[in-house]
Amino acid sequence: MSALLRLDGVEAGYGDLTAIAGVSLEVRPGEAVALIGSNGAGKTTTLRAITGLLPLRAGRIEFEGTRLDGLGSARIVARGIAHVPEGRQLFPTLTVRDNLELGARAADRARRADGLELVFTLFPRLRERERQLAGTLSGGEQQMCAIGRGLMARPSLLLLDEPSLGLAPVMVKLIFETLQRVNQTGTTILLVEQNVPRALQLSHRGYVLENGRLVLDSTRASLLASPHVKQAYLGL
Amino acid sequence: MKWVLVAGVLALLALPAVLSSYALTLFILIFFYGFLGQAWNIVGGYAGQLSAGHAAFVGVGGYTATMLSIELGLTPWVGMLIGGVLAALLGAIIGYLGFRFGLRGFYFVLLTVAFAEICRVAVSNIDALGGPLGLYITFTGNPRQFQFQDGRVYYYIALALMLVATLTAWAIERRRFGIYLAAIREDEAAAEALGVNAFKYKMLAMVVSSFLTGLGGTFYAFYLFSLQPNTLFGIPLSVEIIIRPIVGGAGTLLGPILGSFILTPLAEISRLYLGQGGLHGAHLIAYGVLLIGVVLFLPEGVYPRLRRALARRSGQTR
Amino acid sequence: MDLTLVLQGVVSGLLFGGVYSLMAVGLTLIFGVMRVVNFAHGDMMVWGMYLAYVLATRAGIDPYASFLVCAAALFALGFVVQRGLVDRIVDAPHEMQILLMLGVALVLENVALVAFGPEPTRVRSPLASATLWLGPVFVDVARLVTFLVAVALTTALWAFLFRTDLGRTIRAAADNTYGALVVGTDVRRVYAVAFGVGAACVGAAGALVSPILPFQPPTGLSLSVASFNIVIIGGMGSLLGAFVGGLLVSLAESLGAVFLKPSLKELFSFSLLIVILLIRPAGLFGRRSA
Amino acid sequence: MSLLVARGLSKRFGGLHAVARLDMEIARGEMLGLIGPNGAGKTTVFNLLSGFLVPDAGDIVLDGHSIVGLPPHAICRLGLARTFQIVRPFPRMTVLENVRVGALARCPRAPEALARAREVVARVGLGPRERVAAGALTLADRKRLELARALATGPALLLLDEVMAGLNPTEIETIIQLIRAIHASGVSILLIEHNMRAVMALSQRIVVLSFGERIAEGAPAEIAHHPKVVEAYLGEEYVRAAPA
Amino acid sequence: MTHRLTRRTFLETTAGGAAVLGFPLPLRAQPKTFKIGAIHPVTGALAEPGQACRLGAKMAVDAINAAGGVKGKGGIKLELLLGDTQTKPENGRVEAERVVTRGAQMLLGSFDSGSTNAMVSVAQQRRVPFLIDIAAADPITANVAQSVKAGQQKVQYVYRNFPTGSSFGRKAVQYFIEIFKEANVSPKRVVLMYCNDLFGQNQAHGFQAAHKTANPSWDIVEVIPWPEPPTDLSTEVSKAKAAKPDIIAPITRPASALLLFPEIRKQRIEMMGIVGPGSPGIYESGQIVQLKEDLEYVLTSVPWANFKNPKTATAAEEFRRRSGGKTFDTNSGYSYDAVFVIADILERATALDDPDAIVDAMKKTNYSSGLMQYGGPVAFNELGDNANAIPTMIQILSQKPVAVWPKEAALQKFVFPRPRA
Repeated sequence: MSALLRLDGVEAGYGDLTAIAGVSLEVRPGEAVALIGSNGAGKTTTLRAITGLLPLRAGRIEFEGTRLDGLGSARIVARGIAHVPEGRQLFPTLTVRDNLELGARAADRARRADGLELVFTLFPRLRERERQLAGTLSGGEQQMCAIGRGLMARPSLLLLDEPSLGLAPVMVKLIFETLQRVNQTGTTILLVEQNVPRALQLSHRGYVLENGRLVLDSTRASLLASPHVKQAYLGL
Repeated sequence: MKWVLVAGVLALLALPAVLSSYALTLFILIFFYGFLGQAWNIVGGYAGQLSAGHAAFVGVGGYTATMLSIELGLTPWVGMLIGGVLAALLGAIIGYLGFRFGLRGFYFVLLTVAFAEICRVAVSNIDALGGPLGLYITFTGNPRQFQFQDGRVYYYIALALMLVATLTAWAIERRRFGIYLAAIREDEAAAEALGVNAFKYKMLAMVVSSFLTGLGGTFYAFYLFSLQPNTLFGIPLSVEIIIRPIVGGAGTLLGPILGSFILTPLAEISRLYLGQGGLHGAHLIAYGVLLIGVVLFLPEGVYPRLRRALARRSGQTR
Repeated sequence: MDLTLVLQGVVSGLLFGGVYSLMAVGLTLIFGVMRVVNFAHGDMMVWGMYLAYVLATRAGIDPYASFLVCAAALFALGFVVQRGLVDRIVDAPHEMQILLMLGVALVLENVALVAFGPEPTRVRSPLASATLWLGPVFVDVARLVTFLVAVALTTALWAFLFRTDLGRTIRAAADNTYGALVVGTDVRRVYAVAFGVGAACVGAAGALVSPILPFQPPTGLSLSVASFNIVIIGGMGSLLGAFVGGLLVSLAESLGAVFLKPSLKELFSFSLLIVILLIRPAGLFGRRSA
Repeated sequence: MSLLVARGLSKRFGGLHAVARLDMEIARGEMLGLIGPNGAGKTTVFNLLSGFLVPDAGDIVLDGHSIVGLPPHAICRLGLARTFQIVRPFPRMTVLENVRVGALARCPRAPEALARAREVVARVGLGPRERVAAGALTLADRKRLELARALATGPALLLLDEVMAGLNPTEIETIIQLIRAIHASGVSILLIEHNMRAVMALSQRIVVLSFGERIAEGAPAEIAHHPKVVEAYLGEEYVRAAPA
Repeated sequence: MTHRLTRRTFLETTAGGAAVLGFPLPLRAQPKTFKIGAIHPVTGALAEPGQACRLGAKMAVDAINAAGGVKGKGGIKLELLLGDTQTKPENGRVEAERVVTRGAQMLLGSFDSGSTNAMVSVAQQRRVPFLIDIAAADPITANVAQSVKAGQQKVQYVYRNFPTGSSFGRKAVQYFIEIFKEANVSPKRVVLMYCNDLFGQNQAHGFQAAHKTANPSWDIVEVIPWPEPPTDLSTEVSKAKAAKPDIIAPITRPASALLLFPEIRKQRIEMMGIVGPGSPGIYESGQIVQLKEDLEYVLTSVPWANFKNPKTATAAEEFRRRSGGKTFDTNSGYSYDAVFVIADILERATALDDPDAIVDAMKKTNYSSGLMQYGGPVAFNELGDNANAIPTMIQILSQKPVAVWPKEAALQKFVFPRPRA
């Protein structure tokens, strides 16, 4: 099976800091892949590089067989990659519905109602909060809204950055169960997450990033058992 | 660099011997705006608090010295200091309100504009201060009255003012005060974390800046012999005060002077060559385009770019 | 105190407030979205007035009709200013942005001087001389119309921002630029459009008030200052704030003129500004940014 | 006697209880680690201690004086210095000038401050780069600079917020050495760190925060195996699923 | 004499093209023209009157040169060195210095009192005779006269051919009284409304002071100043209406006139009429087109051209042509006359290269061919002012401004009280 997304020797950074280097990975259609690693390991940078929010310094990124790098985020999003960023990055003074609809691609505007319906089915809580300003939502609801906004684009690939951050365990559970359903209905997922068991429960495979480099590429079971993981988080 | 500066100052001291009276006048304005720009630079450049109402201090200083001279016969040499103190008092009030209430960026800009406008409207409505008609100073040429038959004396006074402000800025720059101001401008929270009492130092900068600017009011009054609220407290004068240091490089020692040496002659040249024909206003269009050009091509101001260029060149020759 | 006079002061103040509101709405949009303080705002308004003047004198189009054309022309100007100038200095220090807009203001004012000459002028419109009487209180029809159009335009702008995709995208970019990038917004284009819409508002405002407000090239500065006042009082970035702020400032000045020397009336708006800055820096309807 | 004592410290942001009734003590000469998952409230604690935030409730006593409500600069002068998680150098100043700002808190005269700054710059290993503009430094050097600046204020207690984040192992190793040296010179240290290896290696005692509350406290070895800690970090499932 | 020549030579050497820095240039040939520095605000807030002044002065120079220059001095031609104050006092000084350095032997200007007073210092410092064409603030000349009297200055170089603020007021009150008498009405309540700027305040204070002195049968019941330029005058007019006026006495600028007169009509104030102590510009064709019926029957006291002088109509026509349709008025007219007064002075001066000789001739001026309406020949009193510079009461009748008072200036009989619509 050919890869949906392929990173090849990607290098990116901020100013004079090189955040990631030589990162090569691939995500196949229908998969859920976890990208794990400690703070500052370069996970977020990798996602930003994919969505074109950060220019590449080296390497290439292919999506559905065509090159993405250098396109700019607007065009990349239009190709079907949705990014649910760390910290959610909602529009706090806009309503939940506005936030969601802003996620829809321009071309999809006609099918926006279907998209909303889909999101509201996945997250009934959002339907209740449809007219509320996003800034007034609880943390978990904000995360739902952010994921919903990503799904509105009907993406073939969904990038998720730390969806469990700062959430109570119950909420984390709910979010991950929903993500699982999303994945099962055909959306490919690349997930950055520090809640390793949660991440691995969802994912088929995982990559471990350490200091901007991939150190491990493995399946769920072997990752769970791997000392790398515990080491990365607890320094043991 | 040091020797270049010393040579420059010596040249400026000797220059009146060969200058025409007109050129002398231009230099006087260059020095005067260099002085006002340098005074502004202390709070607007070094401390990064963009005051756009500095005309108010010129106005308070000028009106004070003039009223004291007209009503009480007090020599403007003393009136100048009293005017400076009153301007500093106004500066302290504006600074206190702005800094205590945490007004940053454009909010501070507009607070200062509002204060200057309030002064303007108030003075326009106080008959004892001449109202909009203003105050008219009798030309006597008497040095005790801060007046001189020979234009060169004004030249040296304006030069002295510019040098005093520059030396003040220089002294501030190398002391704790100046280092703290620069830290506040760069990152106020980080400065606080390093023990910098940002409020106190911003206040001090405002007071020193408004005091010096207030001194300029006396020079303005006794060089141009009349004061009107619209010219002395108006926004156009505030703009004149701030554009020179910004063009030259805000927060640098030589920026305001460089800015004044660039903009004053350019304004004059454009008026000379474009102001004579039928297109009244063409020279101000050119001036506006020039300001836009500076922003687009020298976004840090002229001096920082010049300094880097010089450093590169001396690096290459070595 | 003469009660009729007070009543008349309130009516006149509120009606003229429509002019102020219209002026401030465009500025608040530009600031709210891009955090750019448009020092050329008043000069853009004066250009709106001159365009209306040209259309009225050359083509015989009444400003109450031509304001749409003026809005379109100013949209283009605003778009170009944002795209060609402001956008290029986003990383420069704050003072440079001020300098840039001052330069733009200087150019606009003096191009107007060269093109139209220094005489104060006004656009004649049959509406401008009509009046209505409610007992002893008179209502100026031109100001009433301007007031109503101000309400309509503010509502239309509100509808644009809150009911259209582009408007929503503009609000989103203002709210969280990074978030907008993440969802694939071309933020630079959105900014240029927002600047254009803001300029279009003030262009329309200029055309609409050209029959009741005499103008000449230097008028821009005082209009800019008045607009800043209103926008800060109402809350930067808030449409409702700009609208209510306009009415409030006008009312304060009108009542100031009733009770005190009218030449002191500007003191009211500036004092109001300082009080607001100190007790509620985000303005009456603004949200305090974190 | 404890150098710093915090009692019942609480801070809410809107509905979020960022720090809840936290008690904490730092002994003179101690190196204390403060850890917890992202969003646990660690940086809020730093902001409360250093005066950038005023607590809703609770008291903070530094060296016998209550410092609640004091502005950051005053707290700094009482001997508590901090670094920022996202480094905040003064970008247009050189390394030396940056550190001199801190040094001026102890030596009001600029030349002495400069001498002190030079000494501190050398101590953190930035000597060769002292004339470089801070904005042009690499991340590792900026972190070092952040440390040097705080150190130059002559603190009795140093609050370090993730000084190792984003650094490579070699760089981390040198920073660890540096922190050890600073500690050895008599400065007490409170350390927020995600790099567990480093925090375990450095700290004498560790406090663990989760959702604004202290869930554990103890020696590094105990903490690493404390079930609540493992759960906070890796989730309840991990505790069940993974081999210990 | 020698000393002065050397000084002049020095000036010449530093003049000319090196305009900005004034570095020495090769010595020029002896000047074939007499240079007059004509400085006016042709940009900025006062650009409109400033441009009119400049054109008036240019026209006069053209007329004099076409007629053979200053005949008594070998037909030397006049040349204007133009300056723009941008309505800023400092530029009054800079421009004066520049034109003097470039060889101007006299100064002319400069409309606004601030710039004018800045030019005074240049005139006194550098001994350049200065004829103020327009600027009404009393102290400008009075201060110099006082300084000469006190012995602080030797010679007064500054003279003014324009009514001062206080004389404006005196004349206006006088005209009011005379017109009411002539019309056989006795209004009681006058509301004074004025723009609170330099010009308006000067006029209003002069008017109030003169009213107090004259103590006529009418009272100033309300004084309403407004900030200039105003954005809205409806409340001001309501306030005037509430004072139940018989007469509204407005002092407007062109911009405020556009607001005030329509507002007065719209608010339907019952009164005898509008009689202003001074409103420049309301008579401009542009203003009349704008204001139409709102201006009809409005009386105002302004310096006005004497159309009984046949030359005036010719000059007015030329001005209309060269200005693109504007009225030959206070500004253009006084600048025009000022140049002719200068030519007259030069004819009589014993030497053109001696400023003091020019001043001597200036003091003896007795010029009666001016195009403006004077109360007598142009002559300068001990303060340096022309006491015969007086305003004229004009009225807009059938959409045309017409001189109606004093009687010797009147071309038509005034219509007052105004007829009811």
